[in-house]
Amino acid sequence: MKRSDEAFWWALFSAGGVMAALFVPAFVLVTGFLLPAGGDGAVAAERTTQFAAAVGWWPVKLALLGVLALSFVHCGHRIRHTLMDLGLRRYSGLLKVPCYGGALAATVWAALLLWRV
Amino acid sequence: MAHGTTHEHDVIIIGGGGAGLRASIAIAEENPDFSVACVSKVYPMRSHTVTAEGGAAAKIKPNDSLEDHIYDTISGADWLADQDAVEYFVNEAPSEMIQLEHWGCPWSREPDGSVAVRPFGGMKIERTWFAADKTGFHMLHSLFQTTLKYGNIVRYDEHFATRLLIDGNGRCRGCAAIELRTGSVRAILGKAVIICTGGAGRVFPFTTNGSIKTGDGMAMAYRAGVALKDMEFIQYHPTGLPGTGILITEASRGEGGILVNKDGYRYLQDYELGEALDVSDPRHPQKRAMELGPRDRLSQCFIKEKWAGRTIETKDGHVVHLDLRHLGEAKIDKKIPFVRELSRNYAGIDPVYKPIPVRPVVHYVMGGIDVDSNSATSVPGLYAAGECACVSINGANRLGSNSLTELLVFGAQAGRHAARFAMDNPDYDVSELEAQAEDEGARIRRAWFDTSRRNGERIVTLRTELHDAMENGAGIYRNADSLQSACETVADLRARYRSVTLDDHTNSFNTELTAALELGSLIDVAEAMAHSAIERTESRGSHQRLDHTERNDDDFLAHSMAYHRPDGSPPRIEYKPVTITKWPPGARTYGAGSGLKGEDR
Amino acid sequence: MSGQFHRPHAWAWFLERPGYVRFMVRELTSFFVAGYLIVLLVTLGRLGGGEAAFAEWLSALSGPGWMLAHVVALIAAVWHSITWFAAVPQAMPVYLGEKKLPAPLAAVVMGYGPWLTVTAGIVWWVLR
Amino acid sequence: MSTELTMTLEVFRYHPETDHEPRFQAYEVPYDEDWVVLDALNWIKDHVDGSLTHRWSCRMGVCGSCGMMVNGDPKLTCAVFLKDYYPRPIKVEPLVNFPVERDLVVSLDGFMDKLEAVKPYIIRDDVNDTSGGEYLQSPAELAQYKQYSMCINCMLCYAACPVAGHEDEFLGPAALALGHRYNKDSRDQGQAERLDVMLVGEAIWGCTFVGECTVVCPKHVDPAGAIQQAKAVGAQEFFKRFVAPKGAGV
Repeated sequence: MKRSDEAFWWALFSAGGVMAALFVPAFVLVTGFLLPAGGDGAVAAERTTQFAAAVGWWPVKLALLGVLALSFVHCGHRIRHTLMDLGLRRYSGLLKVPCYGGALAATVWAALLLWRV
Repeated sequence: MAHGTTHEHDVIIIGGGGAGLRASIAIAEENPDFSVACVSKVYPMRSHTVTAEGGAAAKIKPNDSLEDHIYDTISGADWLADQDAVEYFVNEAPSEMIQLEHWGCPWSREPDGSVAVRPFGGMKIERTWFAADKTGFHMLHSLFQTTLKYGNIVRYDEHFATRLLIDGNGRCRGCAAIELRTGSVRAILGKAVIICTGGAGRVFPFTTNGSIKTGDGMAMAYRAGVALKDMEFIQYHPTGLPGTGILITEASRGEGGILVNKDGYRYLQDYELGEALDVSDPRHPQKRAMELGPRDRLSQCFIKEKWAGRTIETKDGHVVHLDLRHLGEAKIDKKIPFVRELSRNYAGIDPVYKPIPVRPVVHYVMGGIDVDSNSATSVPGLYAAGECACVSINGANRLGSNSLTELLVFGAQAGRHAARFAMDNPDYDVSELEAQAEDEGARIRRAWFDTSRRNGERIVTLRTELHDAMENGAGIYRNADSLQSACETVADLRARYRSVTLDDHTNSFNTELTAALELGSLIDVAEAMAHSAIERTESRGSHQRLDHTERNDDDFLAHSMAYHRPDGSPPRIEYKPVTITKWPPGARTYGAGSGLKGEDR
Repeated sequence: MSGQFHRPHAWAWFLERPGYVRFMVRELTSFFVAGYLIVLLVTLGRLGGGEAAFAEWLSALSGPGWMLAHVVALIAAVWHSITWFAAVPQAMPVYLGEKKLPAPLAAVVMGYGPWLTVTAGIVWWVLR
Repeated sequence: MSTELTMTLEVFRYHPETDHEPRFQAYEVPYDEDWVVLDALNWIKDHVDGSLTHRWSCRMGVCGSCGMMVNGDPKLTCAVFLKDYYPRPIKVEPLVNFPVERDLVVSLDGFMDKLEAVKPYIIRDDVNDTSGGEYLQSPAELAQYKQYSMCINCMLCYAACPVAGHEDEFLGPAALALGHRYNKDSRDQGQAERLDVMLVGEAIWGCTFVGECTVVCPKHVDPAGAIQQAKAVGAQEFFKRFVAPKGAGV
């Protein structure tokens, strides 16, 4: 019997798990709290500028794209397995399409967005 | 019992413990065309080899010698061992142990990557290989997992063998076995048979032995006319947990643990076992001395301390203390972690901080199915190896860590000889053997499934009486009276056995039926033990007679041979001379300087 | 003879043991993390749309609904981090000779340490 | 003496010859604080109901025979004490996720096949010869796999694993941990053969790291950890194929 391609997805899932664990809480802090509730006008403007400058720098763009891509696969993989555990085990192959396809689509979208920043 | 199907192989092995698995592999490797059946009443990895803790002896280090291992074994046996068998055993031991290493056994190691060895009781030098303190467990699983490599080993798991099938020419050609799942009796046929069913510690109430160790193979061979040899020699291990009888390995003393009485005194020094070196002395633990004396002596010392009123009374009987505290937590966790786990779980004692209460506990049957130096019994085609067999290398007292090696050396040997017999004697009559198996099924049904018989005695009633009779009559110290009463009780139980009734008359997984059959085995084995013991009017090794306290080489440098009488009358006891080659009987001394070359010769 | 008995499986098996519930909660973090990441993409999109668009978006995000959503996302993300770091010593044991690096220490070295560094670094960059 | 105290055991009963559905039978047993649950079962079988069927042998937690569900948890019944539950009743059932043969006895057929499938033995290219002495293995190399060699095949991990219950292809915690044990053994060269079995279908990938196998393991084997490590090896091998030319056994 042939070895499963699951090794590939599991590797990306694991790498994405690390990325998500290391970065996502900080991202939520920044984009969910620090930027929207950034105090008075001058400080807020300053922070927004800092943020824009950072994201506009191409090494950060590339890194961010990497983190996002892996995190998307991570989520897609976990969602797929959770759905299998919840009773959709027999559709494990079919579930790959929305889960990994969605992660790929989100990654392409992220690349386009980052390109424009 | 439903009549089951017939299955044919080349060699049938009854018992899937260390010896049975080693024999299976020996045959499977050397005769790839042979089909080997391994018939066991449990799954192989449940076999009692799994509980052995301390280690397995074999010369591996350059500072050791084969000669010393031979001498330690023979003197430890109180000169009742056959010296040709001991020589074969010791010579084969290293390669068998290396073989098991090659099969993946996770031996503990020295920093240079070679296998580590530890000191053990009665051994002049450290030569005991170990896998922490789960040596038997690792050996059994390594062997079992290795058997999975061979397509020609066919397992009959949870098949309870009840009878040897002997053809018209008097050759053993298989067994009848109950398939537990369905209750049908199968004829499992082959050209030769090896019994590897282990010991019979369950004859006694307080034992390290698991519930499965009921001497079924011994009893089967006994009923087939093979002598049970040296059955009076029963080993008490000096350090069992009170209440449960769970073994605290001798390795705990090999690593430096000490035994103290209620006054905190190392009482062994009072019994000619050497001087009590301080635990901080670099020479401690001293080989062949004090806590590293042989098991028979140490268990006897306990009884003498008890008689002197210097043991500790608990609700589970008298105990002494095994003190490991000076070893420290790190060493205990590295070398004997299972001791700590067992003491905590079953005695509520953490040996890092408190001494462990211990008392002697029935551990091993030195005697067994009489086999010659080729592991062959007196029935052509029938072989035996492991604790169920008596070849004999253990004589009147087995040294700790020889038995695990024994099951490798003689398991392999029995496998090779049985395979040769199978090749030389290929032809047998299937239908005659099938008829025997069918007859066995009918016999079991008649004996146990007769629903018209009600209100007989329960299995537990007889088993408890047997336990009491053997503990009181054939314990560490015996005399004519105590043994006479044990013989009488066993005879009474044999008569009452026929009236035992079962609650369960169904086929599938009838473990009450197997318990009844096991009780039958226990009674047979107990009978051989008690009658062999009463006839041996001397004291030697583990057989200590209060009415005959000296060793008597003139009359008893001989193996007792108990022969079953089918009419139910007491067994016939005969004697067979011990094979002495180079080591004439000498004084058996332990303590300072003991066991040095030439000392006892 | 009816043979072996096979016990039926409950659909809601994940409620049968506390460990299963914890497992399911861990797995469900991925739904929230994924949701947050989509919102992050929108944020990046607005950033690319110019200062005004971005400011408008940030102002929307400061509303109570979005705040609550981000609180939930933060909890899920942190829980993912904690459970992930707990698994790291099991999945990637580090041996120092015979000894395995103790799990709590391994979690700190391979998980919590880098995590706090990264988080502090990013927050510092924005706040400085 | 505490001989007058008793407690109740509610025991799962099923007989394949007469029953279509299992039932529970309550037994009153003497309470002894030194007794483990297995002692109570043995007492019932000896004194009350000889038809009660269960497996046991060593009574010291190493033969692996007596695993059962005790109040819903997979346990070695020789290692859990009545006093841990007294005075509440104890419910004893056969291990879940296995077919029940009778009463507390489950079928191990599936497990034995899975164990055999992972080739749990040393595989080497050279000829087996003991004359050269033992293979050297440093304590550090031993430590790499020792923990995973402690499995007693008691099956508690399968009873704790939801995937083992739902996915037949999944080899399960014990078998995978033992496969990994040999892969990590410095004396072994059979990793590629074993991975050919472990990396197929859901054999290993069915595991979603619930981790309860490790929680219930009485011998601290950590099968969950072993499985994740084996997956990582599988992933490495997957990517190596693109780096190394075909057939290069790197």
